[in-house]
Amino acid sequence: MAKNKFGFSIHHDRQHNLDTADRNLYNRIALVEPSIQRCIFCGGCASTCTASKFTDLSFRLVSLNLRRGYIDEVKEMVARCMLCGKCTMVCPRDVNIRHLMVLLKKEFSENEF
Amino acid sequence: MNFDPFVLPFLIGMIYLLIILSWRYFKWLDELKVSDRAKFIRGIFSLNFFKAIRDVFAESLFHRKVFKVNFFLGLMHMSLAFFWFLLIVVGSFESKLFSKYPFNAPYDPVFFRFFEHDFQNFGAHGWFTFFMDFFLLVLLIAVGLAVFKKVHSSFFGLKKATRHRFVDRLARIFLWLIFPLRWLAESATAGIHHNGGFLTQSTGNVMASFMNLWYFEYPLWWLYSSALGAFFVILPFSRYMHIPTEIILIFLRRFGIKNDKEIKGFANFEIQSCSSCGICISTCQMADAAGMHGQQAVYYLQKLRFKRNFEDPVFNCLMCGRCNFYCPVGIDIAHLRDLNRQKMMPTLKNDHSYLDKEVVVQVENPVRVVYFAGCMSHLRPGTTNAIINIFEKAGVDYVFADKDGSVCCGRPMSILGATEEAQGMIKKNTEIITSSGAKVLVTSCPICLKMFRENYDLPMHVIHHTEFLKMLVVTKRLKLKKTTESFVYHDPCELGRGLGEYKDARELLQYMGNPDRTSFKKKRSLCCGGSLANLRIRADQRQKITADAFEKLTRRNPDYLITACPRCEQTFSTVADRTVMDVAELVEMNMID
Amino acid sequence: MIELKGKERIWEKYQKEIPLDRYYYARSCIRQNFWPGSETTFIKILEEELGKTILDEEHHTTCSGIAYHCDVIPQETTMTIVARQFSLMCESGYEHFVPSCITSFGIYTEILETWNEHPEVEEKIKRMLMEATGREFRKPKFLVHPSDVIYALRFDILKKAKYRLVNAKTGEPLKCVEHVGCHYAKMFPDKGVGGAEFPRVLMGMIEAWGGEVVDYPERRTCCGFGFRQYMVQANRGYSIACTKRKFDSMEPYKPDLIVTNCPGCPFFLDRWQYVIAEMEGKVYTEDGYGIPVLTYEELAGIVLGYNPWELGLQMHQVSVEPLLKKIGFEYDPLDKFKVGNQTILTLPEAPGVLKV
Amino acid sequence: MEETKKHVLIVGAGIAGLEAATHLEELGYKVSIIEKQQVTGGHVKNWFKTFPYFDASEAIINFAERSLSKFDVYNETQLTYAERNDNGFKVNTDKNKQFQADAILLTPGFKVFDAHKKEEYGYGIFQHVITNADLEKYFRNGWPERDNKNLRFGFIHCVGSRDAKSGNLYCSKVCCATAVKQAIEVRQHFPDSEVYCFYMDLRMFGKNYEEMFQAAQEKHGINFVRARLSEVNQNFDNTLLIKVEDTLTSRPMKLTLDYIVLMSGMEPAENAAQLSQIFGVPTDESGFFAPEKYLVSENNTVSEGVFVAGTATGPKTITETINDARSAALAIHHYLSHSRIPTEHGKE
Amino acid sequence: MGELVDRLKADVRIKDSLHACIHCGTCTAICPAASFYDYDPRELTSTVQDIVARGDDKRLIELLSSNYIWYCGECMSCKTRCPRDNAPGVIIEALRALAQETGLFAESEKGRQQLMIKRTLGEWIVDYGYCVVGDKMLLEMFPEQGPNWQWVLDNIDLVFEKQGAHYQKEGNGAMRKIPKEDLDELRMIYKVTGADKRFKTIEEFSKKKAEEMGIQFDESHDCEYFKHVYTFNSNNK
Repeated sequence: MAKNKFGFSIHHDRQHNLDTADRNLYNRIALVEPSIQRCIFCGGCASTCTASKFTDLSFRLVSLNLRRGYIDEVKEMVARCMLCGKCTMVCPRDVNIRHLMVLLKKEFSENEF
Repeated sequence: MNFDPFVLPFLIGMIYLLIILSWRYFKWLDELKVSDRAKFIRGIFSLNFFKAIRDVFAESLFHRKVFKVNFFLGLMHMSLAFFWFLLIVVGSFESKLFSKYPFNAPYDPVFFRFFEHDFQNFGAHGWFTFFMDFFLLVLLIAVGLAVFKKVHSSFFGLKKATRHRFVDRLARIFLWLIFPLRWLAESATAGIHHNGGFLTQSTGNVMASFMNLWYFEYPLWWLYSSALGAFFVILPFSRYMHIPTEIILIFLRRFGIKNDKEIKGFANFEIQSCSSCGICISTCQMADAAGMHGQQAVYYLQKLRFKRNFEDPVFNCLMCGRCNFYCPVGIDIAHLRDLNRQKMMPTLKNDHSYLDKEVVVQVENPVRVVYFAGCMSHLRPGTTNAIINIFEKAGVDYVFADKDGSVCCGRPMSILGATEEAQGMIKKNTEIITSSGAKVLVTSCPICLKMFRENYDLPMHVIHHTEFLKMLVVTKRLKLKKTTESFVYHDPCELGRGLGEYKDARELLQYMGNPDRTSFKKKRSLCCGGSLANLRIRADQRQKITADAFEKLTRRNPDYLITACPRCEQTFSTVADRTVMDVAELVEMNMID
Repeated sequence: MIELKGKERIWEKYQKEIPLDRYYYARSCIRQNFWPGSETTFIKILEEELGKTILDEEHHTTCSGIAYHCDVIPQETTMTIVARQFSLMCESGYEHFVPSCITSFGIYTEILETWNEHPEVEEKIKRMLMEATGREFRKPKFLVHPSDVIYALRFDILKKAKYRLVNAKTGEPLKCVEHVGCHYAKMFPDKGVGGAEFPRVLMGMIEAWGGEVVDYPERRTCCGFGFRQYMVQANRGYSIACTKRKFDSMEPYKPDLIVTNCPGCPFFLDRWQYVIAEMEGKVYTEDGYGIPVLTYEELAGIVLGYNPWELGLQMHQVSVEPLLKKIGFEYDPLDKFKVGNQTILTLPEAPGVLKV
Repeated sequence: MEETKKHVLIVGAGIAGLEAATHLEELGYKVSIIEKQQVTGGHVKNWFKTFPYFDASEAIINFAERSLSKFDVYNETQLTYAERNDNGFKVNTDKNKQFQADAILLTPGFKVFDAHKKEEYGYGIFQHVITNADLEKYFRNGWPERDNKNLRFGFIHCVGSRDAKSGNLYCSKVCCATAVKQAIEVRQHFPDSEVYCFYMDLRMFGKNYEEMFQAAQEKHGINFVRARLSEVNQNFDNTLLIKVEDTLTSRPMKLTLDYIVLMSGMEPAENAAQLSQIFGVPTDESGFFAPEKYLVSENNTVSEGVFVAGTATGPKTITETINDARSAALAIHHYLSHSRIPTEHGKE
Repeated sequence: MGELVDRLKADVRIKDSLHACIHCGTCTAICPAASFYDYDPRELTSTVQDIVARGDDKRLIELLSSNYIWYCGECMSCKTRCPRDNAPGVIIEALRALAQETGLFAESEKGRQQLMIKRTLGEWIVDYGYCVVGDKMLLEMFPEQGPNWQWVLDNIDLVFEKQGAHYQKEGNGAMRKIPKEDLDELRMIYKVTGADKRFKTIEEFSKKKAEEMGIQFDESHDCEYFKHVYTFNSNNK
């Protein structure tokens, strides 16, 4: 934010606008791995996550941010996943989280297919 | 020399086949890396050459391995292969002995009866006609079996027969035609010239009794020759390519040539050696328990052969290695799958930089043993606690490396084909583990163990806790009592077929009692369904596999199902109707001072 | 499409008793500084037009509400200052307290509520006031905001009206945006005419005087004062962002004017239009003048045909002339920046973007 | 014979009243029902389908009315007066119809929360803000207009429930399942539509409710957002703009909708207070009838001979209501055959 | 343990405005601060509720030392909506009061701004009788006032006179001079009700902080620290 003669600049609006949210990635992913639709955001994945012991990684948030179109947040988190698969083992809704993580990692990797 | 235009189809077909084969084999051999080619040359002039020949008899002709799976299946394959072989060998002797010409054409043994009618002056001939007819009879029975198998595959121990492609079906028709046609052609000749044996002569007489064989004999020989020719022409493009290829493969194996980093050279021999027998289908739990089809080895190799899209069979696989074990040709399918996984998986965008920032490496005074539980073990605190208690009791000088959370060993990533991306984790873990200064690394997770052994370079013994606990008992640092409960032991894929570790767990268990007998042990053990290797399988399909495996393992109704892998433990406990536990837990229960 | 009967159903629920005479007036910190004309006009309308008695005495002070909501002074301090105001009211024999400011109105309401909830607090304040000033007080019989009063008297004003909120050329009613101060009814919905969700107080005036109210999505949103959020330069980005959200939301309705009943709101709705124009070159009207922002007294004054420059419209940064022209108001443009002995003063410097 | 029959008067001919009547009649009692509406069946009659099996509400009604002919129903009748005498109760109605009853069963049912009270939701102000009850009407009688292209629906849970501002602190229990049911129906009715459910907690407590919820997510692609509606506004183009917090990402959120469906909760029936006053049956702080003893004796009341059943004692599902009615019938039977279920003050 | 929390609980505003939160977010949905700052009144409420329930002084101190309690604009829109009758905006008032009494306000960038507010309208009240003193709101400090305001300031008494205000005059009316006795009463009220005490604490801890931060500090309005807290915004970079 650049300063100006008034000594302040107009704050950015955090309010999320679901009308303009980009849901394409979510839809694309849900097509390949429909189980993501079953997510109830319980956070079991995040609490068991091996990586979350050391860094911010929560599939629960990935799942939400995908739906809300916060792709950058998703990108950041997904990159931290080590694919150990514990999350998938504890998911009460049998969401194939590990597959979703791989799909997303692929999405964000240079050579997609 | 004998000649008649009807031999042409056969002759052309055979020449054509020989050219194709030699061209292909030369190309594939040429693809071998220099060292392997050297092995090849050396091999030819070594004892291995003869061992190979023995193998060829055992496998390609007698189909030893197939007999293991099912007697009738073995019998069928053996009769077809071995007796055809005899027909050819004995046939050529016969033609050598009785040909009226000095020069003996390659098709002589095949059409011998057509050219030679008149053997009065040779006594021994009766024996030949007898044997040749006998071989033919066996072959006809074998073809009969094959046709029968088509309708009743279960009778041959195959739950589901392979779905063949058109070329293969066509080739099979020609193959099945060859022997009946030979029979008819020879019988026709015998009907006229009385040169047949117990089979051909009698059929010939019957035929003569109601038809004018002069009209039929010649066309029949044409048909016979054409069937052969057609079969030869189609062979290189059909699964029957395995007949010649497997022989070369056996030699290469004997010469110690293995698969390389890429799918070429040796891999081609393996791929083409698959007879599509379909044994891998019924031994694949995905097909057997979960009713999934199209991903099994036979289809993967089929797709590889015919350059179809093989993405699904590559990734939609538990990589349990059962098909490897059961494959009669001994093709290393898991490896062929892995090669493509590594090739097809794009570089995954990872950011594991936090590992260096966040994970603290405690450099305390060095210990003898470093214990690495592994991510999965943290889902089974029962197991890790047991290990720690045992260590304490036995006074082991140890450090619990991943007490406050593990860094993934990297196998879950590498098994998907992203080995490179796991480097960060490998580096970090190496740092953590070596910082302990220990002589021995004990892990509870076979998945980690495999990774540590194959992708890490650790300056210490890397063993599974079963081995370590056994050692504690052997060296009397730990005493165990017999347990009153009955139990069955499940070999985890990664530990068993993956690393060949079968004995330690068993010896350890022996101190506490005898595991129930089960036919699903060691190399025959089942996958629990929890495999990390398959991302595509649905949760409900996994469930089926797990439930099925659990049912099979607990048929003798043991009190416990014992295993040595936290992942198996976790997976089984989701369907278990009885206690599932790790060997370590049982040991903890039965420790005495 | 909006169903009016739905709103009426709600308004019936919030019928507030408004005394029609004998008001004790308390001036507003902000308004007397920035809109002195409005306060003057309020008194003028009541006394001259409608013959009411309203006491505007010298001893009362701020209610300290802004300082209270900037959290620099303790609640007790504010309560005691408010108690002092009440005591002044009692001294002068009045019972209807009319604070010019919405923040004050909120403060008084909140304090009276708290005292009802917790009599011990009232007792404490009684003691404190006594200790500090030797004063005693009684709570007012009625606490109403001037906008309540004008609302209650809107039709009496209409009787004397010279102008309507109607486009003189087309005869179309003017599109008016009403902005009701947050502290008017949001804290205690039943204390405001029409409640918190669809306040009637300004709407009633607009409709009575011929205008048409536009209901836009961000109608309820705060003007962005946020007390400390404006007072401290470092925080003003919040204040202006808030106001901008309102303007972006009302823009498609092409409003002719904005009416407010709060001291701060007209200030921010006026000044931030200027700043947004300076910062982003954005003006919210096609004519480039911006949307005129009025207090309800100024609006009433215009309707009654008062001299706009005595109403203090020249103190606005956004010019009101386009609005006056629309309703066909006859005024002397030269008088705008004249005062006292009619000497022409230096004109204010023109802003960078907004037309004047 | 007729004379010797004991007489039970039931107030309210919803499914509770009807079900109880059916059983009491079978047990050999003379049964009369007074109903203030023109028709029997209560609220269920206004519904289209029921959760979680999507059975038509007609089926429920037909079941509840299976022996309607066997007892007297007085429609459009309101109880105005009752007094206790030696042989039970003397009851009078606005139609001046007199009853002499041995026992009284109160099944006045519930009242759908008046969504107008939630002013910020704009019910009655914005045309396309409707309630769950309105939606059922739409399903039954067809939609007012035919603009079914890519409509966006928002279902708002907990309207008038769990809300101090509307004076109801309790959970109305059935709205969550109803919302999910209606959301699915909407998706089936408008295949191009996009449906959002704004919930605070999804109380899928019953058998097959959770399964229905999962189907809503997976099969019908319904979006569930954990949020409570804060306010509704109308956009320039007359679509509706809602403001909520996306509580799971802790961010304010706005969304444009074409229809907003308010899941109005259950409140005590209008005449509950009057009845409680007439028969001396106390009510709890929410205005529902207070039973003689919670958990163990919910059909008896402290007022001897007066029984309660159905949603008059608190929100209930159809299943619960029907079961409750049956147990009430049994309680009355015990009472009239002088063998009451022993209760706290029975022991005394 | 919990004696700071007890002080918070003693505040009547906490008694009235803090009840069990159901995390519905109706407050955050319409909270301007939640949109324009990284702030969430719902989370604030439940945090405070938690702190109060556990008597967790440590967390309370953390909270009071943070920017988090200074984002709210006290528009009180939240109070209208809450289904549990909470009022995050009012809770904030109690927290800010405590933060200043304990001096913890000086620990956060936004909290430190209190000095500027104290030295302006805090003092104006007793000096002039009103929170806002127009002729002190010069364009240097309030540039958004715009050219018209500059014009007003240049001709202040005439302009006000035209609008019937009595700028700095005896007697009643807008902008009048407040009689000394009334100002004295206000001063006494400040003294009795603890405003003076709070002002002292604000000055005292600001001074300490200024030294800590190595920024020049004195009683005047143009000392470095005053300017710093008035203008510094770490997000405006």
